[in-house]
Amino acid sequence: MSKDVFGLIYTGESNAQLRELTLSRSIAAVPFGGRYRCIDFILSSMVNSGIHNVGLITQKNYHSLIDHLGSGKEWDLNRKRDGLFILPPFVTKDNTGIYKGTADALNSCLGYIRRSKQRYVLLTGSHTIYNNVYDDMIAQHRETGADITIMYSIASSVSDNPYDDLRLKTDASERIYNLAINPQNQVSEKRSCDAFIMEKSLLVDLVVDANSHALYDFIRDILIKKTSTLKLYGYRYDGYVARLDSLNDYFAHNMALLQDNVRKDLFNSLHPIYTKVKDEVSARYGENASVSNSMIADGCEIDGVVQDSILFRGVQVKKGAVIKNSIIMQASQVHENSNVEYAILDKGAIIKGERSLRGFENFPIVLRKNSVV
Amino acid sequence: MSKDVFGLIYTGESNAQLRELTLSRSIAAVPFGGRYRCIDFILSSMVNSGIHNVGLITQKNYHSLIDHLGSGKEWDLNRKRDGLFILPPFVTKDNTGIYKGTADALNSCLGYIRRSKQRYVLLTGSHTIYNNVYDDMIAQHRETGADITIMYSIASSVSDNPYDDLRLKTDASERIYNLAINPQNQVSEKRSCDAFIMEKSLLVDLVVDANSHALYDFIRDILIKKTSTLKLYGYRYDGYVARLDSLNDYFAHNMALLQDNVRKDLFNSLHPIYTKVKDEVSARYGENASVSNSMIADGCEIDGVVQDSILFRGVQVKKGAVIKNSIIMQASQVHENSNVEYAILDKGAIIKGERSLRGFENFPIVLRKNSVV
Amino acid sequence: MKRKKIVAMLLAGGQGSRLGVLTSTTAKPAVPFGGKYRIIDFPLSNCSNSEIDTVGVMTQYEPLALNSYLGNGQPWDLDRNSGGVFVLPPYISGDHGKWYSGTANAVYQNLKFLEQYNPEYVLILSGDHIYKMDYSLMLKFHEEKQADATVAVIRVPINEANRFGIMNTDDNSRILQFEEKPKAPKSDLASMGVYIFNYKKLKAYLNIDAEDKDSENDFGKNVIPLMLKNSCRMFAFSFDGYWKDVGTIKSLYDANMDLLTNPPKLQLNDITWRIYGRNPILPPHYASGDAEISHSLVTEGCEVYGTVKHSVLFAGVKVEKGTVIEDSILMPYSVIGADTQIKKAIVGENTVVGCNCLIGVEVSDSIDNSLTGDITLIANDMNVSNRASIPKGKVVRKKEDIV
Amino acid sequence: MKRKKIVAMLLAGGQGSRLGVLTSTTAKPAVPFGGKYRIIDFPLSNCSNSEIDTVGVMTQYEPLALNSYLGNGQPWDLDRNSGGVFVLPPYISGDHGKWYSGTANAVYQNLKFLEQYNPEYVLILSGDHIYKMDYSLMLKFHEEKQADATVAVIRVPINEANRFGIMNTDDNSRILQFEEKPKAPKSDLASMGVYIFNYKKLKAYLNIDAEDKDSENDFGKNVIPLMLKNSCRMFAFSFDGYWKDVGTIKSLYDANMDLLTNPPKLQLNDITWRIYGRNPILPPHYASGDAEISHSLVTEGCEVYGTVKHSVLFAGVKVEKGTVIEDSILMPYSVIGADTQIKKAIVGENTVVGCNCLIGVEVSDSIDNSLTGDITLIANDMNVSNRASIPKGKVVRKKEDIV
Repeated sequence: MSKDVFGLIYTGESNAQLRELTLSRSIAAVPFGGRYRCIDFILSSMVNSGIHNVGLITQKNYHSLIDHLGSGKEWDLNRKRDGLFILPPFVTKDNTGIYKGTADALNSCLGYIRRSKQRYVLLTGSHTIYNNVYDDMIAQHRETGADITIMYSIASSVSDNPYDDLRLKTDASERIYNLAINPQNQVSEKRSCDAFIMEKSLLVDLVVDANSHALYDFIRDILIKKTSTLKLYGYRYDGYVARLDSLNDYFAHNMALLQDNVRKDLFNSLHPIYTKVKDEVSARYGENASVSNSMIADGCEIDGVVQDSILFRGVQVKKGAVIKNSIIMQASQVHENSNVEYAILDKGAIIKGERSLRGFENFPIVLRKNSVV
Repeated sequence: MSKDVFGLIYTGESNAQLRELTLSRSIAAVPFGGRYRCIDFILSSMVNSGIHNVGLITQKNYHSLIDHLGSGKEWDLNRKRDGLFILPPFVTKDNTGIYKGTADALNSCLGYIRRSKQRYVLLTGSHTIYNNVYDDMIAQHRETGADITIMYSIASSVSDNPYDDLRLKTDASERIYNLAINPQNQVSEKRSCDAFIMEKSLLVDLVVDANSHALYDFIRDILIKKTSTLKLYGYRYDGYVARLDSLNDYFAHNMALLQDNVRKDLFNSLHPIYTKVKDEVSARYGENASVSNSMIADGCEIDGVVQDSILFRGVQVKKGAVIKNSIIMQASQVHENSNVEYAILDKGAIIKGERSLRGFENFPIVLRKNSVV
Repeated sequence: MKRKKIVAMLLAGGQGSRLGVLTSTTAKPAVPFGGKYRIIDFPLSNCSNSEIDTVGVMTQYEPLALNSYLGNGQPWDLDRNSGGVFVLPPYISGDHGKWYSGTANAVYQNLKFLEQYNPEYVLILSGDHIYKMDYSLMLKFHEEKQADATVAVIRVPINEANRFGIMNTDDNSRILQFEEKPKAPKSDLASMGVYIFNYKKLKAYLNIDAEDKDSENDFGKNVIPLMLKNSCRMFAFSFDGYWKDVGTIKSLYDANMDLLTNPPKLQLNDITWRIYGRNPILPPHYASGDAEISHSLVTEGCEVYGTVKHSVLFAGVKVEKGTVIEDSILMPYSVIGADTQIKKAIVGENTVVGCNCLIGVEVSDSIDNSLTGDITLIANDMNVSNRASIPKGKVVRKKEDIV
Repeated sequence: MKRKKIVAMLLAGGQGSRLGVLTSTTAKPAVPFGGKYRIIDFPLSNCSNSEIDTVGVMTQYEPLALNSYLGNGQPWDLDRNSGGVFVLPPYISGDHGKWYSGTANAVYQNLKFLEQYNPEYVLILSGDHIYKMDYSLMLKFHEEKQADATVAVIRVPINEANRFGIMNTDDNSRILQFEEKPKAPKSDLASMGVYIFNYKKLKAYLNIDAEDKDSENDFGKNVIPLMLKNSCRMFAFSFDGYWKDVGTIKSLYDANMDLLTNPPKLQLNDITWRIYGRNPILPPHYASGDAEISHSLVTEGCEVYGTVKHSVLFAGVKVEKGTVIEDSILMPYSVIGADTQIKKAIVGENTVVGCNCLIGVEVSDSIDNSLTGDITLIANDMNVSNRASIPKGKVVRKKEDIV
């Protein structure tokens, strides 16, 4: 139990890289893995680590995020003391409500940060998915006496279009001596998982100081500039890490769930991933169903062929329909004798009968919410 | 029970008239009556009428409103089916999130309105306070076959600076034949209580039609223009009605709670007013306390003199302090031997020892949140 | 306490002995049903969907599992500020206490619970029926008839009527006669064990019944006949949806299989009448490249590497490669090893079946299948070793039963 | 079910006969205390503030009031997804059931409840003490000492020690001896009735105790002495805050009055250690132009038109004009008519006192005040007519007691 830590999740990340999926929602609210939203993984990781005070910094388009989280009861965060706090931008005559960067956003939440009773803060983004229990990282942070500990994983490849790709160089003791953001060449295999632990008082000092110098980005303006003056340590995480740098990454990381080892890592039953309960019925297989190497959520009705795909809750696959290598989101329908391959159907999309839709592995077609083909 | 009605509360009213009290909150969130916020009265009236689907249309500065309402559990509105829905403005690239008027706001909530399963909608604002059970009004609406029924009360005087003062002229059957907004001369004693009941389908039609004609205000552009074409009826409400037209009205209506009959009307024990629970202790009277004709909330500690005043939760009145004709909001403090008269102290204000502060009956002094004198 | 219009009292006391090994540590209403549910989810969801927000669950047998399953009532939307769901075991009042002696006695002992809400009407339910019913329509009928009591009835085949409590009614649905399991039924209207009473009337008759030393304190046997005798206004409310008593292994099996017909005899995927339950925290199910699944219900947490036909798989079930499951019900978290065959069987919760087993495949004459017919039944928490064969109709309730 | 580090078991079974008329329809832990609370709010809030989220409340006497008071546990922040607060009456297991025969037996009968959470530690609490205690500090002590059991102790005046269970400890706080109400106490460390056990050890000893036909199945009398005899590692954890057993009318009265000292002996207005309770839905209290209130606690829903000195008024109390209340406790929703005098009295819930009454003012020699000393006590739900006089120390529990 990590009672002396509170969580702070920044969900205002630029989200252009996920194209149509983030038109009306933040990355945190993007569906993932058949019945989840991206935020579920970080939030569950925090809760499973015994953290029960979590602030969620939202910027725009947070309506669907609030809908999803509700009072936080699925994460057991509907509490009288502590719990889940949505921190929307404060729009007044003087304030547009658009943050200039992470440090600017943190600055506007100083009230919440100061009120939080815990000594340490775990600061994360929302576009990196994993199922971790932070206990070890917190223990390491205390043992090394670090100012800030950054969780990292080994990422040998560089994404085509990386988002805030922060690379660490550490010595044998894991002390960080170099940090680089979005480097042209791969400077290190150690890539930040966008999770930082530090004392709350240090965060407050850093943010106040940055703000008074008109500096607004936590990574660029604080971490990188202070690499030598702060005691920064890396914490190596060896579990599966899904970074949603691009739509291709999003597609690939969903598909990775069809591998037993990835699925067992991300859905470790010792520390489950919580999400909004929808009271769907069991998935129903018809007499003509043929499903292989696929993940199927409750409420689906399948009477067609599904291969190498992820079906979210309540998807209908009619007789003769064939779905391959695709992600079909909640309540979408593929009607009789239609073909869907390498496609992402956002919520409520409908493929009418006798149609065909085919993308390519590195260019999956995306159908917007409620589109009808 | 009025199972076939849902509530829709518009909280985006212009709020300049309450001066400092609405600097950082909407009128709905303004403290009232010792432990309430204005919204509590309408919301409780709806809940006590058996309405358990309520949409709350917010504009800006709704953070403290969300804080107050939480998941709606104090109003028993934390439900799986129906419940409380916060409807914030949807800010996207094309949408500034600032509504052009009530009809514009309603237009942006058409999704929620259409999804609601109830046949009737009760549309209200948030700056009118009363404790009504709408059952009679709903029954009358059904009996008369009205298109829209407007709740009104008898208001003989005209406010100096009325806010959306809608006056009704009705015939013997309560059918409305004339409507006037903010009339120069008092055209009728019948003033709208800002509560309208109609079929949901009619509301949708009116709002869609108005919007397509670039008309944005429900009262000015719809009700008044259609007085002769729609079947409008008045429903007379004889209970106490507090309209917060101005700071003086706000002050006077709080003070009215010190009259037994007003208090018994607004806090009718058959249909109580719910509010956020704060687990305060009992109010504590010291040996030097002298309190008369005052309303005192829990958590207060009083060792001074309090007369003709309203004390919110957790107010401290030290020995020798004298408070008269004032409204002292949550967690404010009046220290030793200070005098406060005709004043409104917003939350957390502190009057240090040996100070004096005196307003006048029609010009109460207002101390902003957390001010220190 | 705020007055309630109607309060439901659910009789969940049964030890469910006819369900045998499935209820050894679970009260009958907590037996799993339909892939995601427990039997008690049905009456509770019916209450919630009928806008009844206060439910007393009367039980005296193993209340702990029920207590922790129901918890704060949130899954059924019954975590209300006033009202909600309460487990009501018998308690000591004054100087003495006693167990519930019958259905009517259970309600009699909880009159104080009802008195807190002082309802106009009381709805009596049993905890072992599967059906979707809008009790608010029955209440409306009850009010319109100005009845003292209303009994929900369903038409049954006349040749089976002798197994039920049968109502004889006039043209106006008023009950003239009530016969418990009549030899020569005069009607095909069977009581569903669902009653609405005017609370005051109910209180009066429960007090009379409690005084009667000869009474078995049962609604069907004592209270309702007495009320009829005293010319109370009692009406029969006809229900014509799906309704099944799942008090036996066979009927429990059949009711599960009824969900697999096309269209299903009982439609659970009904947005206007959701059946709520406590959801396990598990990912979507996974069907491997080798999996063949048809004509089945499969739910969250399942992993299927084998073949599943015409079966119901509950949460967290694992079916290994080469294994064939047919016409069967696999209860939550049961695990079936590789290359095993299972046919027309019920495998209990947490039971592990090894590899190369034959379950319900071979026929043996020495089997006592009086409880199950040709359904093979393996109890909860069992461990069936590799290469075991359990013949058709056998009931495995302890280690020694496995050959 | 997720494993819990610690689960609390609260003994709320007491019929509270010493609290007499205040518990005729309420279990002792549900007796009002301190203006806004019930006694049970204190151990429950202590649990909540100590981050213990699973509490079993064992009761067999009038569980309904407790059941509906605790509800879903939300007021104490105990409406958790896993865990929460559960009322645990005795139940039928297998073929038989029996009432709780003692404190240890109550926990023994609920071992299945504990087994669901398989905790490392079990905290045993009683439901009739007023105190604010951080059990997590006691747990830390228990872990550091690698104890089998830890008993919370408080120093009492040595001349009163013979009324308590007294611990004799070594320098390392290890308990050497436990004496229940010793005639010649060897120490002033009294047991608070708060224990932490290692769950496995507890289970083992409860099973031994259940086998022992001569045992009274009591923690203090049987289980703890036996563990000491068997050289278990048992330690005393010293608590030095306010602690009061409120099992008698006098101690209940005194504990209420302790809140009125300056500063109060027990500080309830403590933002770091809130006492939670079920809040009534009432407006702020109103003090009229004629009211005089000093040195008192007054809460929501009260209306004071008279004089209140050195008294505690619970929610919804009304005191009419001309009336003087002194050194008294007015329980929830009691109403005191005009021109009445009340001195050193406890007026029960919902009791109505008429005008021109004298309560606890006149002295009468014929009063049996063995229960109350000089405190006058009027039971719940009474109606005291105008001009009645109830002499000092009298207990009014039924209509005939009013002269």
